[in-house]
Amino acid sequence: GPAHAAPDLEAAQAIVDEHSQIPTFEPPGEPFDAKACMADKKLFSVPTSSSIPFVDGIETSMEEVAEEIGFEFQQWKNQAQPTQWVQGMEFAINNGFDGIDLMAGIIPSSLGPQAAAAKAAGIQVFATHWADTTTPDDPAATHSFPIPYTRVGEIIGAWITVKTEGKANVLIIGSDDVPATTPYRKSVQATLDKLCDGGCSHTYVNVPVAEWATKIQTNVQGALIADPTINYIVPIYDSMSQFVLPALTITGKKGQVKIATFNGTPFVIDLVRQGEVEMDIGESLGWIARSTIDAEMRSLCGLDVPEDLYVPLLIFDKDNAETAGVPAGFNQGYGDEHVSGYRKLWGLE
Amino acid sequence: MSEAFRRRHRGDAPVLDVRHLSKRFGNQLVLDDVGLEVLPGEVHGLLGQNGSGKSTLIKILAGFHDPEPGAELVMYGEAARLPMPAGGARALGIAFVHQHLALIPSLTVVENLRLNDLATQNRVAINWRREAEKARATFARFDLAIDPRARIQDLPQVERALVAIVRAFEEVKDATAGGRGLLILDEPTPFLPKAGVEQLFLLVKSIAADGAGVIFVSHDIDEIREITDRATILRDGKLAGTVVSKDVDHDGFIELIVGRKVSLFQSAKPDLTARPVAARVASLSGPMVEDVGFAVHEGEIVGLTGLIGSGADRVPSLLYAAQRARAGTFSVGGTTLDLATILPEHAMAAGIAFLPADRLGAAGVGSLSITDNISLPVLSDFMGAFGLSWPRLTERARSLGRDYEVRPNRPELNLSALSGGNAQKVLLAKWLQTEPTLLMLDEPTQGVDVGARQTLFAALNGAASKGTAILVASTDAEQLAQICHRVLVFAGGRIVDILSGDAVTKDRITEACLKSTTLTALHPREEAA
Amino acid sequence: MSEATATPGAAPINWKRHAEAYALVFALVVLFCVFGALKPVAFLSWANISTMLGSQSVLVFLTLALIIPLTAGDFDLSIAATLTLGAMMVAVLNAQMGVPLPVAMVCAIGAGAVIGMVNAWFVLYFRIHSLIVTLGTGTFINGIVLWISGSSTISGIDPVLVTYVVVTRVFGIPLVFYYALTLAIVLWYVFGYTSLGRRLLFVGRGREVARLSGIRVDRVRFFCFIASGMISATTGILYVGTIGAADPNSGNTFLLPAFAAAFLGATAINPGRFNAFGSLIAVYFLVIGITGLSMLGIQTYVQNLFYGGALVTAVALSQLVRKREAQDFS
Amino acid sequence: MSEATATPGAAPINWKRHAEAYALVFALVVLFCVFGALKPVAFLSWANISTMLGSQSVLVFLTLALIIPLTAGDFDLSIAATLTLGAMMVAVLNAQMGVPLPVAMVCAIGAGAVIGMVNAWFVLYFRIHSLIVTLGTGTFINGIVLWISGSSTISGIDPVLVTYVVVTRVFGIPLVFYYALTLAIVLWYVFGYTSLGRRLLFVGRGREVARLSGIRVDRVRFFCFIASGMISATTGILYVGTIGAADPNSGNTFLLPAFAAAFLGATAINPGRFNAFGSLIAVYFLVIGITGLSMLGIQTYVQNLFYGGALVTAVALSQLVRKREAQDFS
Ligand SMILES: Nc1ncnc2c1ncn2[C@@H]1O[C@H](COP(=O)(O)OP(=O)(O)OP(=O)(O)O)[C@@H](O)[C@H]1O
Ligand SMILES: Nc1ncnc2c1ncn2[C@@H]1O[C@H](COP(=O)(O)OP(=O)(O)OP(=O)(O)O)[C@@H](O)[C@H]1O
Ligand SMILES: [Mg+2]
Ligand SMILES: [Mg+2]
Repeated sequence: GPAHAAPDLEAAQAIVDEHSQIPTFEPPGEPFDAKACMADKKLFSVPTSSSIPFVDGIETSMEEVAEEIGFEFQQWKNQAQPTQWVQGMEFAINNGFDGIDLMAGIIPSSLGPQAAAAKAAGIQVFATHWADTTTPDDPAATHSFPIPYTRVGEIIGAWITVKTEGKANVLIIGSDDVPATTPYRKSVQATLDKLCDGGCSHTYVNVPVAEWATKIQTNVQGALIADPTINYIVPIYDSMSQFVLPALTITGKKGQVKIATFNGTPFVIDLVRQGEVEMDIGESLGWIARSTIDAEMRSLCGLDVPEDLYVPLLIFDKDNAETAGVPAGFNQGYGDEHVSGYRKLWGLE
Repeated sequence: MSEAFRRRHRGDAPVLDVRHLSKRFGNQLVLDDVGLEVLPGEVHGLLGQNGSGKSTLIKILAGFHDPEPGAELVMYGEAARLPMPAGGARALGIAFVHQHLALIPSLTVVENLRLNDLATQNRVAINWRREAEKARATFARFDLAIDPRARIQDLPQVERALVAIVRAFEEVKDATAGGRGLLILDEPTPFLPKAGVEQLFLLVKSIAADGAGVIFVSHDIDEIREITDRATILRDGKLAGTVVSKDVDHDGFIELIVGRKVSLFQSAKPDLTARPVAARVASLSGPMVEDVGFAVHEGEIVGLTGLIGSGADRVPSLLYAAQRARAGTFSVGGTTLDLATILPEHAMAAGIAFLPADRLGAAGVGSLSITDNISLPVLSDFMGAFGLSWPRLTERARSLGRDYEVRPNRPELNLSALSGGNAQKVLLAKWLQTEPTLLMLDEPTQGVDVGARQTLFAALNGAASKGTAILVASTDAEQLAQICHRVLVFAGGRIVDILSGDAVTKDRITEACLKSTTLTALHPREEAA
Repeated sequence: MSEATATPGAAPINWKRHAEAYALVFALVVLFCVFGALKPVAFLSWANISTMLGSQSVLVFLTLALIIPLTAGDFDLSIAATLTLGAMMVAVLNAQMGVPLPVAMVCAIGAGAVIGMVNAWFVLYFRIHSLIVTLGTGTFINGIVLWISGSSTISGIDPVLVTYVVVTRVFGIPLVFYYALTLAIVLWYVFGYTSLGRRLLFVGRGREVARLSGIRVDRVRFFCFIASGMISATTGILYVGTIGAADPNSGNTFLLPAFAAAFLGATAINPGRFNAFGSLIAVYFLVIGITGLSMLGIQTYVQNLFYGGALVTAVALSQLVRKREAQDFS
Repeated sequence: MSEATATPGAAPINWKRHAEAYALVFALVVLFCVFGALKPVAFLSWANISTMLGSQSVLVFLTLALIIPLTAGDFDLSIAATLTLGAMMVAVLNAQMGVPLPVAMVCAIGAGAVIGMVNAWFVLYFRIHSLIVTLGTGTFINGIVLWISGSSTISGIDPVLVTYVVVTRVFGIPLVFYYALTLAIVLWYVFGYTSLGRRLLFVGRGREVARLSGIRVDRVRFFCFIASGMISATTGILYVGTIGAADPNSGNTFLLPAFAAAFLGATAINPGRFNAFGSLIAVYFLVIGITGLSMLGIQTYVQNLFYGGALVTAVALSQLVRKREAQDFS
């Protein structure tokens, strides 16, 4: 980058540090008696796809939490078919549920008719873990509970700045068909520009989810050969990494080019432990499940609802990767403050 | 047993001796305890009406069909396995010319020529150049110039037949060298012109002379009597008897085949050229046809004949635009068609019907039912209040089947389940029901048995007497003589002779063809020398 | 090819034929009863039944689009991409560019027709195998969809569309089902009771025979491609109407199910031939299974197992009824 | 080399046929030059060339698996699922259950063989159209994969595999390319110069005739299915070796590209017949375009446009050379 560039490494380091230690629990709202107010309520959840372990994991621990509190919870297993989502919505409407939770990526207005029908039937529609906090709420939903993707972008940007001392050439791979992508990758770019003070360059490649397997490898290869100075790759969702790695192997760039990503998918944390991937930002799935249930219960119980999900982000790198378990799990390494924390909040203890 | 015929190796065990052969298709017993014995050096005829089971018997020997349990097969005195294991027939020295030639159209001549070797023996490092050279040499010995790299589908019907015949002869020759060999010809002649047939017979005789046995299937009694020593007749799948060919006369054979006396159809031969013209062809030119012009009159049956490559067989398909003509006009009824531009539907609209020779390739769809096939040209007549009336369509198909003696007359059967001859009846019915102004047929009785022929001929004549003009392209002099009022003889794509009235006889037609030009047919040098 | 089909209106009642024709219907009923027994309240509720009927009408529509070229002997692998394009065009034109809905719909269907023409042109003029042409055009269309949509989901379509597709109901069943039913009836009638349908069949089974019987083979195939293109695009519109938004990918996932339904359907009602009601039955046979499984909350991989297993088993059974007579669609 | 195979038989050099046989090769060269001119340094670098050769070998392998049943006249839509299963079995057995690599590989290939048998059994015993059977089994296998993998990506496979697939290089090209090349040569020889290969062709082009000539048609088809199953599973192993991990979905995206390559390849080298080197050329023709476009940093949807467009155009051109004579693969 330009010689006059004066990267702000302290600021970057601060961001990194903030997300490098196990999160502590701060109550996201007033305590309330969940058992009492949820006693006669039924909650229904449609995940974007039950074939995504991360999502299915959230659903499962939501089920457990609901069990614990003692209200009826049903998830609608599906394989990412919008027609299946439709069926799920109608099922909930026809079977007297009080709330429908569209989990992890379903855009409420992409089920406009059903959402409208649900509201008309007096059912609250929640869109959880689907968009960024900066994304305007979706009118089709009663409440949107986003998570801080922009923050994720900042962390990754900061990490790269720190590691390269502000001299990075970053290849960002995203999927514009996922709603969170645009604010998220823009935040990565913005952070790099800001913290590196022009010392970092970045290019963005859009690969729709359906084409990860066929396009990521070729495009990364092409980019690496076309621009040998690339020294960081940011697959903004960590499951992309498996297609990035072979590109590194085959172009002989392994080791020279680092990977920084997000999601905390176990096999990627394993790769972090093995040094194939440099860092992976994770979110505790049990934490997501609880904050989701919490927010939705508050809404169903007529309490005031939080703006977004309370999901702490934790950096996994070579040093703390094994805290996630060997092989890694979805829910390890984040501590367990949230478990007791939320029990207290809900008056279960 | 009779010694009335030439036997090469006196006292040798029969080449083929099969007994208690039965075959059932669904609930139809197609072969019923049939037996057949062929001696070394014998040419043995196999006769029977369409659907009597000839090809089925042959396909059993090829290992294509499994016979019902209880059949016995003895070859060269040794018991052989039935059902025939894959490749077994070849191992036993049996070579076939199957009724439908058993060639693969989309593959090349040399591949088809080597088909059976490749099928039965494991070879590596095949040198296709050498294979092709060998093929060329082989064809050369038969005085044939067929490009080994041409695809079968690009060859005319005649040359396809020649490829299949040459293949069989080459195979059986090898076997005969080893003192074995059985050549089975299932209706090889319909595709060949008279002269070709004669050359084929020379070959057959020479093979037999070397001690091989030959089974020869044909519907042409004269051929049978000329070439075979003995003949076995099947009737509805049962053995109707085995006779010494020269002891039985023409009518005797027919009686054996049909099971009753049959009076050969013979139309009167009035001169109908005075009648109004139904269709007039002017300066027709196209592939193998040069500047041909003629007229057909109402109720007249005109034959088109000639040797291989004479172009006679092309005329109907050119007139119907099945093949594109270069030039020419064609006036039927009121309308005049420009043959260089018309499409089949135009010809149809002008009241022309055309029955091609390629039965299941171009004339009818094997995978569809008789009803479906028959009803195609007349659907508009069966539009009820609620669209097509299937019950009526089926009824029509059944009644037509009755009229044309289709066996079995079950309209729901797929066309492919019918024997060749019966399929032909169905397809003729398909077109005759449209009562066309002009009906054109290409080899209409190819592979149709003597009984069925009379039915078809009567039908054609009936149509003619109602005023339909009919064009028949055929190399079968006998049938032309039976039905035609006039016969146009072709050579080099031109009309070289016209026979009419009493001149329309089998011999005169044959003669006219032969002297029309020198021919290029089967003619191995061995025989010449 | 079974004698059954081949015996249109054969006089005597033919039990084998009926067993064959209705085997799949029977299987469907059995499956329905099984899930009904397992989840009586939810599954047997009219609400659920109407939901199943309504939410899968899109697949029915697409399958019906597919069997037209299949009957004429051509594959069309571009139907799913065309569906996606149709959906996306309506979304982009109407929601983003504010074009009135009817206009947007006409454009979408027009695009479908164009795609059909392009397919037909390559297949008929260049004589390329339809499989490879439509494989190529399909991929191409996907590219166009990603382009015009910026590869993101687009919502905010005029609610009128939604109203006339899923919101309005008759006997509790969304209108879209009746659209599908109507199309099925039309195709059933055309295939079975008009000479046009016969011509289609002959073109598919014997091109040369058809030609020599005065049928303009190429023209018929041409219109079949256009028909499948237009119906696929229409399906896209209904898809938008069903979920109220268009996304660039999910449409493509309909391709294999549509083929499955078409071939499975060809074992029912009019066995041995692609036929409208067979396809309808086939779709709902598969849907009942999937829905039942999700209601029971069973792991989703079981849905794949059921889907694949049921497909093969169902066809195998119907083949047993036909005494394993070889299937011949050409 | 190949004209002898193309239309067996010797004759004076036939320019038309050569033009036809090498049209695609020519197109490939042209495309290569174009991108070479646009991005000389990067695109023409040996690094790039070896990368392209190495990274697409998996697709080459799969395509070669596909052309075996295609030549014998059967579709196999289950190849992609089989690939995924093969990959996942190695991953689960080796990475999760600690089974030694060779054993895991044998199991995977064995599974491929079993799948082939199942396909063959349904096609040959029940006489079901291969398209529908393999569509069903493919879906079923996907279910199995999701099941054994818990539908998650599995990494941590014995690095030896990776070493022998992509890490080790000869002339800078990863070994996997030479594996693909070897398989191509074997198939080229078998198809072209052995009676076994011709039997496949006979079976594919004329089942009846093949039987009349004493070919055990069903046995040939049986082995073709097994071969494609085993090679597909092997492809899966190579895929794991390339990626170092196995995920339950990505393998399926190879299905359509493999078909595209097989049919495109059938227009080259040995036109009108599925052939090994044609498939090879076809794969690399398409990848050159994709790679070039990605190097120019053009929007990725353009890659779909290129892929679809190039596929159809290439075939169309080769058809022009053949004077638009109808393609006939059966
Ligand atoms: N694959 C089959 N399935 C059912 N029936 C068959 C089949 N093949 C032949 N048949 C029936 O078996 C009977 C004998 O047929 P075959 O072909 O042997 O008669 P053919 O004597 O050769 O008649 P042609 O002289 O016309 O050739 C016919 O009735 C035919 O309909
Ligand atoms: N597309 C078709 N092709 C051939 N035959 C048909 C077709 N459609 C209907 N048929 C036949 O026409 C006759 C009348 O059809 P329709 O189904 O209306 O009455 P049906 O006798 O009740 O038929 P089925 O009892 O088989 O349901 C039936 O024999 C049917 O098999
Ligand atoms: Mg016969
Ligand atoms: Mg016959």
